[in-house]
Amino acid sequence: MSDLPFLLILMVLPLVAGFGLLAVPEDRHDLIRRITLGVSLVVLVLAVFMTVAFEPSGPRFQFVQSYSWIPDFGVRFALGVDGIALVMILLIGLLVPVVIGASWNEGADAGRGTGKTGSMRTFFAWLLILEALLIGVFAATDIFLFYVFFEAMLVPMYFLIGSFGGPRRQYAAVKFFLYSLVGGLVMLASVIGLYVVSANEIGQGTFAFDALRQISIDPDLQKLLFLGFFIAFAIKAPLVPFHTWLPDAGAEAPIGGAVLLVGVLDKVGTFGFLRYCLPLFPDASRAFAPAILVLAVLGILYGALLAMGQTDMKRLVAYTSIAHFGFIALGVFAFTTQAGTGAVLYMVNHGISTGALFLIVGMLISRGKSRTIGDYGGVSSVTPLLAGAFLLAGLSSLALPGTNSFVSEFLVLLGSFGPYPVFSILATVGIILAALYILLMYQRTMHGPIKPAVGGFKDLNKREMAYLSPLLALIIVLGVYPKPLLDIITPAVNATMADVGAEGSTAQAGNGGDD
Amino acid sequence: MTPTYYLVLAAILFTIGAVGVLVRRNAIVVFMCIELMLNSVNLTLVTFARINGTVDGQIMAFFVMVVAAAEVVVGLAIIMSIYRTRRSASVDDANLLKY
Amino acid sequence: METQYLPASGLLGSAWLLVVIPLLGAAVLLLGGRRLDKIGHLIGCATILLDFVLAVALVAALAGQPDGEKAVTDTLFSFIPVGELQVDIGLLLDPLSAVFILLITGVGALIHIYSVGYMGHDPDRRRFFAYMNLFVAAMLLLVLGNGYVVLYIGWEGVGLASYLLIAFWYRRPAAATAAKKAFIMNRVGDVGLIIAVFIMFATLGSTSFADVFAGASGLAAGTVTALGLLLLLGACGKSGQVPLQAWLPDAMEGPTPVSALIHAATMVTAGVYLIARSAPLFDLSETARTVVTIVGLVTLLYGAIVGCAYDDIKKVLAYSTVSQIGYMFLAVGLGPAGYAVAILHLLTHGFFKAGLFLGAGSVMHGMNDEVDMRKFGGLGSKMRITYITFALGYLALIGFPFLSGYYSKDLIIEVAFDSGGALGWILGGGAMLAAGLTAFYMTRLMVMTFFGRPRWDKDAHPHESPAVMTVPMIILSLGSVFAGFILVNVFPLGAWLEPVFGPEPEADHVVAPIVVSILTTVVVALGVAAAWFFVARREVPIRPPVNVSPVIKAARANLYGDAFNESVFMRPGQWLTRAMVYVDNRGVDGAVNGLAAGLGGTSGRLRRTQTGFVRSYALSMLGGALVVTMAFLAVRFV
Amino acid sequence: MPDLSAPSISYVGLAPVLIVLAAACLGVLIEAFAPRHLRWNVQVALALLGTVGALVAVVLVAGRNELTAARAVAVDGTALFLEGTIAALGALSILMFAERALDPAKSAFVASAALPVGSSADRKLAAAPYSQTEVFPLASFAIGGMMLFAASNNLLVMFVALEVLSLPLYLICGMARRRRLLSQESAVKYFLLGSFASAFFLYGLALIYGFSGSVDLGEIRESAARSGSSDALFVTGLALLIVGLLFKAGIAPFHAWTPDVYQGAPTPVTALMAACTKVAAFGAILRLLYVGFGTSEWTWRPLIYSIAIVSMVVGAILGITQTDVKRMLAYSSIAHAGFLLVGVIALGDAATAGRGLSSTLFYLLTYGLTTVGGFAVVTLVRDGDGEATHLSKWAGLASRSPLTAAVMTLFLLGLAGLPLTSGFTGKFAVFRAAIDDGAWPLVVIALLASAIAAFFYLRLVVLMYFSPPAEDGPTVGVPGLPTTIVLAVTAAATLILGLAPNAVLDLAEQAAVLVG
Repeated sequence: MSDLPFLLILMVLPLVAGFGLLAVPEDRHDLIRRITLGVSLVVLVLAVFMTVAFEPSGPRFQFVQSYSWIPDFGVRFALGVDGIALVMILLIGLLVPVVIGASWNEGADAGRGTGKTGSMRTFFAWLLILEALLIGVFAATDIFLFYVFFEAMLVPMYFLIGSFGGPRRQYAAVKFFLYSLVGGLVMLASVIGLYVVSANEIGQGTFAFDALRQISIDPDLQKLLFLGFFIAFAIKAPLVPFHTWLPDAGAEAPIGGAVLLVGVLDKVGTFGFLRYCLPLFPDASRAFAPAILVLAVLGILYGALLAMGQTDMKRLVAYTSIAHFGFIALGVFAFTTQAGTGAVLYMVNHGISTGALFLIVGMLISRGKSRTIGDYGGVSSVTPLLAGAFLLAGLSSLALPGTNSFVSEFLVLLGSFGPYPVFSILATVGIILAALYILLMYQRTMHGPIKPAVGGFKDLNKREMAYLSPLLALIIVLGVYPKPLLDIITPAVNATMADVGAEGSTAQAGNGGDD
Repeated sequence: MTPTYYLVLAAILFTIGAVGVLVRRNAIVVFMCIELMLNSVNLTLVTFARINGTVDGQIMAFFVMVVAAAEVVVGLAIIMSIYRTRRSASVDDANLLKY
Repeated sequence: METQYLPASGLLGSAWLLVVIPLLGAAVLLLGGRRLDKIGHLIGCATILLDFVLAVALVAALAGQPDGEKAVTDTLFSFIPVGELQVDIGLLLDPLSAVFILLITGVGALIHIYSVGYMGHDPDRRRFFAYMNLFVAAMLLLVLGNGYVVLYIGWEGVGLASYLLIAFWYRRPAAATAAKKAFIMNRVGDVGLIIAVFIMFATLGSTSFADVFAGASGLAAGTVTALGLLLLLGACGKSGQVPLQAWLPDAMEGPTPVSALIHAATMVTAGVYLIARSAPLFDLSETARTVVTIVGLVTLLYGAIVGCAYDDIKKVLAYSTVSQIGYMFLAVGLGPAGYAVAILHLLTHGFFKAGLFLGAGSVMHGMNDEVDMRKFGGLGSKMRITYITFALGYLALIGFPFLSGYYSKDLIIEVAFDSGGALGWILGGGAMLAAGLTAFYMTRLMVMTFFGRPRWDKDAHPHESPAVMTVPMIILSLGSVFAGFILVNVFPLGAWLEPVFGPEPEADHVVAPIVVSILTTVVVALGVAAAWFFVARREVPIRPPVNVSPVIKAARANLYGDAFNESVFMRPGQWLTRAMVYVDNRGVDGAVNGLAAGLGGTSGRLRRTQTGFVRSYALSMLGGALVVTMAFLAVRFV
Repeated sequence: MPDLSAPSISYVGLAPVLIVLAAACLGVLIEAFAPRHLRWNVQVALALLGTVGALVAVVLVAGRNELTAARAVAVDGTALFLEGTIAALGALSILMFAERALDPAKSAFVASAALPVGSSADRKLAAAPYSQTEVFPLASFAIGGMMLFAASNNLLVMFVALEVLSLPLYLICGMARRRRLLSQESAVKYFLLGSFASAFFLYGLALIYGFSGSVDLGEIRESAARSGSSDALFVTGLALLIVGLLFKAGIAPFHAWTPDVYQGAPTPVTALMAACTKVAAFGAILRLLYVGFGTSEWTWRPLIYSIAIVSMVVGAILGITQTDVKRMLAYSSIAHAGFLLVGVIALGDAATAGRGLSSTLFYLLTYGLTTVGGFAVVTLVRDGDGEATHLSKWAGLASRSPLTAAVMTLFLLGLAGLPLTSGFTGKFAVFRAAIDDGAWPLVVIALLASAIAAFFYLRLVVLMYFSPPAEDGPTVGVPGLPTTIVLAVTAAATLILGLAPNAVLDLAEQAAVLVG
């Protein structure tokens, strides 16, 4: 493994490019696109290279770099990835170019009656900055640094929603920002508390994840600190009942923004559960796990029911994500290797399948100029390719075997069945509901007689195929052969489970579950 | 007679001044009430000087007088300028800035 | 019963091709796009025929294996390796799966060929064949998998394929809805299956047949029963058994060859396969087996009764399928005695039911897609081949002596009686009664369709179908005539399946077989007679008579099966959904927005205190000063 | 009768203050003798010379820890740090005073404050390129007073300094060129309430003198320690002193004047008040509480604790519904005063005293810089009659002038305390000290308050970026050199103190010393 500071490059490159774009004249659209796409592709290549170079059996954190930053606070600019963070960074690297493809003309019509206030240059600048910050969030191994990225990444997303979103974008943007900010501030209290604890435990305060992982905290204090982190992540993820910002944000955001929002940004929450809540506060995690699992299962069923009740396609997809995040939380807090691995894999798969779903919905909207399901019908007779893509993405979202999501959902449910058979069975009901909401939407939009409004639709063009096909291909590939990813994820999850005091734990350890 | 009475008197004067600030409308009068408060403080200082048997208090009284004089200069200037504009020295008339 | 699977070698090692070939076919057809429209159907048929040849070769090779080595497994690659969980994609070829691959590829091939003609005029024929290939591939994966997870993948794959095919004419809302219904109800069953898989891993740490069956004996009785019931739930979903039967008749919205494929060769038999495959588990749980038999009995009576009332030729055949699959469940439920018999009936049924459906399709083809039997009549003369082949299938189905249905169905009834006890009598009696009903509704169908005076619409010009359609029908009719005889006497299925189910127990007959078959034949004869008496002897009204007995009303409403689902699941579901949406908007989101509004309001009110009057400010300061002082004094002296 | 030998005075230690005050006195002379056409430039030069000189002096003097002038004035880390901060912020404000490019009449200050508003003469002069150059010496006096205020170790000196800083401010508040009525009104209000407050302070002084027989903070501490400070005189006196200081710092419930005065005063003056006055007042508070009454914490700690909460909540909540940018920033300053008190609380524990003090110092610096920047942006956005401070005017500003909007956004995010801005570093430092000190409930409240406050900062961002520009929208003036410098410095500081604050944190760490 070469000693290049990969992670630093991964972050600096898009950041510099993002600000660099501001030097490009406003109207040089093609140049702007090319730069952005080029940079994002370089990032993707580097990320892939890292994945190849990563040694699953090696040390927990690899590609480690650490620079002094604010000694007075005991803060270091420390980066490093374990298997979990690595696959998330890989996902970012994959999604950003796709999003760029999907946002090819975003902001090109700035000001021209669209009410949108942002220009293409600003859109892509924010996009690259967002990518940098997202990578930072997953790569940080210093909690202060993590927190900084955690909050900072709100800003680009806030502007992406606010300047390029739908009719109610102002409301959505502010709602998104305030929800996350409140969560973040509560977490800040815990972060500082953690620092003070470490100061008392080790002598001088630190934010280094590895150091904090080893100190033992009094259980009651743990509960308080845990809650600080948990609330922040539960809002971000989002778990019911902290979820109501997501449908608004997801529906109002521009498609590209929505993909990154739901596909990656929200994963920071579930990632935070695994990376920070469990290892740092094992006792508290175990104490709260049952309650959280209730929220998770609730989210699965509640999200699915609400998805069925939606008339707005983007809101529907957003609600499906709430259900999916329920599955992920279930996997995280079941404390078994299978469930944990499943949860991480779920994060990746959800990013891919829901990302694809959002993109396709976006294509529909760009053609039909409406988000209302009822305005469509019989589309698949007009645009078979689009319909096919839609079906594939949908099937992945309802976790059909052979698609990527099946593997992760199977692992989560199977892993959680051992310790929590009841929750697992309730969650399994969710897969029926999943079939319902996906097929309902599919039938209403794609099947049936052709609605007049739909008649003029064009089928996928080259560009759309170009950025959609990688996702669709991955849906199948990861559905058939997920082993490479699993091999990277499992050791990291095992380590986490060891931290939480459930090492080697497996669903099998559970009871017969014959109820 | 014990100096405490002077303290009480000073306190009463201070209170009168404070209340005056609240109840009087005319800016000049309000300002005079504030001056009254300052002077009650002077009385207090002098009394304490007497009680403590040092001169500091009395010296401080002089400081206060000087400062008060400066205040008068500034204060009257401001009140005058606004009076000439509004043709009224009522502090209640000046409430464009609110909420 | 210990089964150990040997690693596959030589030709047997190429079983995976069985799945891959049709899958590739489907992929090529789907991705190929319009440019393949000309040759799409050829590719489809070619792949399936090739598959059939390969299947025959494989079975031959398997037959060539010495006894005790008739089960070979072939692990392809590691699928989900996480900690203790090691799921591999692997295939298992043993006598049981051998039977199925022959049926699937064989009948599948015939139906493919038939479809070339039947779908000849459809612009989307290429897509049709792609889906059909996908269907076959999924079904083959289902029966070839060497573990429950692989089986599950095929299982859901079949569900997907059926969804695509039923919704093939998706412009028709009815078709789209039927397809969705089928998928959802299947999913309900799938939940049972997947939970069973969880239990297996939780208790045995593996999901492969070998490990599960090996460890099954060590499980708690309760666990085994739970497993059995959950598997049964899955089977019900796929095989359209009560209470998950409702989707099957609706599936008729798909093109007729699809119905043939779903009902005869593939999908619905999957449930029977699952239970037969899980024999080692069911052997351990009396309770589970009993439930299976009861489900079977209920279903077969339900199907038979409802079948009597419908006028839609395909619906009647559909309910007949429901009923026949019920027979098979009944049989597998009876344990070692019944497994082989069930498979036997499954095979024979595969032949004649496929034949019947193709025949029905041919009729519709000639009557421009009319399905109402009341508008048929007298077609026998117009389409001879269809008539004859259909008649043979009909005779086989009602169990006319020495036709294939006779062997399989009689055996099931025998075994039912032999299971002994009151239950034995109930099962046997029910099965026999159903045989009579079967005879009745099938005769009714025959008569209304082929005999009597024509009742066609004006623009109907019935004509015989092209050879590409009739030849498969002929072949199938031959099958429905001889299959039974061959599989019992010439090439005994029981012996072939012995490695899987173990030796058939020497049944102590409660009722002598000969008696049973005589009784059955009599009952069947009665059914035929009744049908003749009620239907053939009088004019068939174009409109179904309205003032009829409640029984018939109920039967026409498929005994209120759909009504039940609607009122118990669908409407409450919709209601719940609406309620939830309201709760989310008003309640959860409302709370948050309310908080924001509250802050705003407070702010607005507090703002008013900033009156702009100097004296009020001074007052606030004085007040503050007093409070502070008092507080200090309080802190100090209290 | 003690002998009246003159006390020894360390002129070096006092140099910063003296330089500014000297500059101020010179300014007065120039007003008297220099010809009008020269005055402006000379005054600007002189005022800047004073403040910058003071800053330099602070750097040179740094490191001393002593009491001079008969213990009346402290020359220690804290005092010097605060003097430096005030001098720097003062210099920036002076630059804003000196801006000539924005207002068509070349200055934000009235040509002749004496003329009644609307009188013919006034109208004649309205567009004339003259203005009252006295504002510069006045500002210098105020700045000098503030520096002394923060350094005074003696209640009487503190009182004098208080007046020295207040009186000039009263005057220049009333010298706006535009909207003179509002300006004058703000002057009256500030003056009356200010002198009302100083009366309280003075009475408190008297009572404390009565209690301890001295106004020297050190001696007060000792006598308090001696007699267990169980005297009503002592407690009441302390209360009244604190009231006086809380008023100056604009802390609820003594904040009533803040919004009105901030809104009415000329924006450069508002900047001066918002930044420097706050720093000075907190300097005095720190010194009073920890040097004078450090031994009797238990008397005032609970009170400061609750006042901090009140101030944060009042500031945050009232800010939500403001419709005027300057008023909004005023309430933001009230909330920030609350956050600062959190730091003041955190000094409590001896073990962590240094940290609490240093974090408060750091916070004061970052807050001052960001606020000055914010008000500097306000001076840019103008319409027919001066600055367009109503929020509605700011709609769609980003499309008119992206740079201005971006800079303002930076300041707002800084005030909201978002990471990578100085505001976050400051908040973090203060809150860490507080939690260290066991005051975590206070911190949680503070965090929630800052979440609420974030809402109204965001509102402005939403207006600037996400709203289509208003028709009769304001013009964004092109700033001249002075304002440009101010914006550049403050923006850079807001970023740098967020990205790499370590050097300054170290400085504050070393400076965290209170002698006396």
